[in-house]
Amino acid sequence: MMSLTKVSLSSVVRLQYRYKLKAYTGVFMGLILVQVIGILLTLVGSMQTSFSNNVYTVEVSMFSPSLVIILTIIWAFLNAILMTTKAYREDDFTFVSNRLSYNLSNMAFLLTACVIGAITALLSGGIIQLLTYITQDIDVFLTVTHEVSVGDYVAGAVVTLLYILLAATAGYLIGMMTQFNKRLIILIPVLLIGLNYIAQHNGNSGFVNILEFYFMEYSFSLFLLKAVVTLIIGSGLAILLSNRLEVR
Amino acid sequence: MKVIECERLVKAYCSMKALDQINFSIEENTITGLIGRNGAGKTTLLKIIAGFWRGTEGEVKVFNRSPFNNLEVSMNSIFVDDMMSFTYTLNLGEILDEAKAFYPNWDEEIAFALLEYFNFNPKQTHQSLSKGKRSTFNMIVGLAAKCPLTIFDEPTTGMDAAVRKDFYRALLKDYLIAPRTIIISSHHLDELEDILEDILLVDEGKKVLQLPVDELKEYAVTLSGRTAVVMQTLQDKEVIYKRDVNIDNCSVVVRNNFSHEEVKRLGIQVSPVTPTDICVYLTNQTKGAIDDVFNKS
Amino acid sequence: MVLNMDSTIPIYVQIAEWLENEILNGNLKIDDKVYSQYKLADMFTINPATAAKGLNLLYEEKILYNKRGLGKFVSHEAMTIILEKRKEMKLKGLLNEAVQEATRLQVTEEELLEMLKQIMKESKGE
Amino acid sequence: MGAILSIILIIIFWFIAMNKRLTQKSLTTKKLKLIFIGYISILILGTVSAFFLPSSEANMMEGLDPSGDMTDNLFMKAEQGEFSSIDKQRIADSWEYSYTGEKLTLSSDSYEEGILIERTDELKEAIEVFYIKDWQALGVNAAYMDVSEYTPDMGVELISDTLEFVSPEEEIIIELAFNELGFPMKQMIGESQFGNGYSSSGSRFFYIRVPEDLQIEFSEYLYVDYVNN
Repeated sequence: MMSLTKVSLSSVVRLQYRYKLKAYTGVFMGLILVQVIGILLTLVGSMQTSFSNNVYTVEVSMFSPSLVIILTIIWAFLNAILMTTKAYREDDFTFVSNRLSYNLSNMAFLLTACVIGAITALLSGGIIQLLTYITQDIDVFLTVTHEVSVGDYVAGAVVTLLYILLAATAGYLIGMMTQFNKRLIILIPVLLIGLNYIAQHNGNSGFVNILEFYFMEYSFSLFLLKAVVTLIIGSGLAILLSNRLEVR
Repeated sequence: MKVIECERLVKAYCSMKALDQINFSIEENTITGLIGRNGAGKTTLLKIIAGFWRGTEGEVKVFNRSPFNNLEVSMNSIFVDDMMSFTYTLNLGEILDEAKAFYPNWDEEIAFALLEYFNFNPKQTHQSLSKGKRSTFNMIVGLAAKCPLTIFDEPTTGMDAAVRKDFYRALLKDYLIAPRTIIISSHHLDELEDILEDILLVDEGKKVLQLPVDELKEYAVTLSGRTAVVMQTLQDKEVIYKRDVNIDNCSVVVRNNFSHEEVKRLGIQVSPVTPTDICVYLTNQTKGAIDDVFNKS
Repeated sequence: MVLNMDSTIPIYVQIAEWLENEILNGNLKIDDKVYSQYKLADMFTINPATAAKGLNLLYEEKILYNKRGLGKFVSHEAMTIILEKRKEMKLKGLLNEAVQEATRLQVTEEELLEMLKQIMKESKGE
Repeated sequence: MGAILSIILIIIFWFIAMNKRLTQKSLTTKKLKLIFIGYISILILGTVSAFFLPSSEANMMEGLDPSGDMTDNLFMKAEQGEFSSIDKQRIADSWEYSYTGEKLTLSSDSYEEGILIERTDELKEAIEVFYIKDWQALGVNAAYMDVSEYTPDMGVELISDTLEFVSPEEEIIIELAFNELGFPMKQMIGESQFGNGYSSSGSRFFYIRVPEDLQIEFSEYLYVDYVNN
């Protein structure tokens, strides 16, 4: 008889990960689209402050990759949700897979996508500057360099990646929950809005608290700790949920 | 050695039971036809065996393991149906290359030879294929994977008669080269029966019978003749189905477990029943025929 | 030869008959190795288990004998057994029909035997 | 902005939701690879070329409290007679005219800011005019940037007995572009994410030194003050 093939989880995860890189090209197309939209929006609607007297007006337009980063975060969130949907799952289970390998390869893929998303989002600053220079009638370019050290740049890049990863994890978890029970699609937003309302009613600031938990954390190491713990809890929950999921 | 063992397997959706206490086992290196009407629970059963779905109650063992969420079962089995989903971004040739990476027994030579034989362009995408072509491609993947457990769920959907014939031939040839356990669910039992070893007939989530095809061919006979005479002989026989009963003549399908000589002597004609017909009769829910619907009015 | 798949005769019986014909034709001689179940399966596009059943049928009738690990071979008595069997089956079948027809036509046993003797005499006389 | 963003978001969501269907026809892995490599190289090219773009260091103002009162205002200082203590860098321009007339008329079409006149016995038959320009702060989120070096200077012309303050042109728009860091970077260097577009100005004025006995005339539109000696 044909002998049963022994199989290691890691090799299957590796295969699936490789397959996903080839298969989910739409994810990267979406990334490019989202970032191009972000870059164009930044050029059109950059934030301005101005000073004016009747002799002259000084206008300072601010260009930053922030909008691109925000859109990339949203992209990561939506893509993570999409990856949990039936259509993507069916693709995965065509070949060898179990729930754990499916999740691990998904996460490895999302991590890759997020790293690429973070790098491109950060790089978009340069192209924004260049396009501003070409398309807009700017007298002087101003930059700030001396205040930011290389270490700050690296920390900022890591934080950017962590924000994107947090969004992806949130999306993945929410997606898994809704796959598990369709009713959650309605239930989750209702619950969140309800909780927020109650929190605000009781004098708390509701969601702002959650946002402040991350966005107002100025210490890199503390932020890292908060983010990593959130990521582990989120992905662990997603794996636990999907382990009972029926596929195909 | 038994490759699949099911014991009192139940799959329930709310109050509906897709599988109801089904018991059976499938021997290694056999080709089994899973036969049943639409909605009999064939797909449910196969998906549980493949490890995609979990049973509600009872026990399934594939290669002595519980298949749900089992990587080893997944690696050693392949489930082919017309819903098989491949990525849009790879063409057929690239999909076969990917499959090669996943399945250790993958037969690249056969895969590409079949691809050529069935006039596929390796540069095509799976999505651009017609329904029949898609089924043919899925079949190629199923065959070339050479998994110890190969499951075909309605593999011939959309295929024309010539391709179906080629498929059965290819399946058998491949089975002879690399014997493995194959389960095929199909509506075309008559085309398929020769390459099958066993038949597993299910109805309403229950096993009706599991027999070698040859035995199924001799499972029942039709007795036809004058109604009064035939009715007389039915007393000690197991009636499966009554057909064309009118005042003068009738034909009745009965279990073939008696000597034909004595009924022949009464002038009753004894004729065999094809496995396809037996399956239809055994799973007839209304215990009547479609004619009855029209006869009433 | 192509098997008659729609026939009422089970496939494995048809396989056995085909092999018998091969022996009768002299295509398979005494002590020749007969086709394996896999070869037969390939030739007729049937399940090897069915083919094996056909071979077994012949083995049980001692038309074939087994050599351990080598397969099945045509036995010395194969020809005789096949001829005996065919005679038995064919003649008996024809006679059976004759008897049934006689009953239907209300021909008595004596009359029927008389007819048989007459026919045999005529055929010998020629 | 919020409305635009939400519309864009809907479009993005729609796209991503459809994108499995969109990509099924044309985009193979190979094509995508090319597109992606193209995109990344454009980004890298942009980043590299951005280094070579002419740019100036922004003059960030540390510790500026725009709401506080400006006691160290240069105008006030000068008004108190402490002109000599003013940083020479703050004097954007200066002119010297010899002048023998007894009466000087100040005039301007557009100048609306302060003019300080110091009568001094140090000067005989001469006038000194200084244009003093302090910082010009624009709020960039929570930080303040001094843009005074880009604002135009005023000019002065002496025609017979009239001192004319001239602005370069009627209305000048100075467009500055400020390259900011992405918000996660700023979070890590401890800057607040949420600022406003407050602008605040230091002082800008003409300081005119004239002989003690010179008679000065000016229209009521001009804001003229004398130094307290």
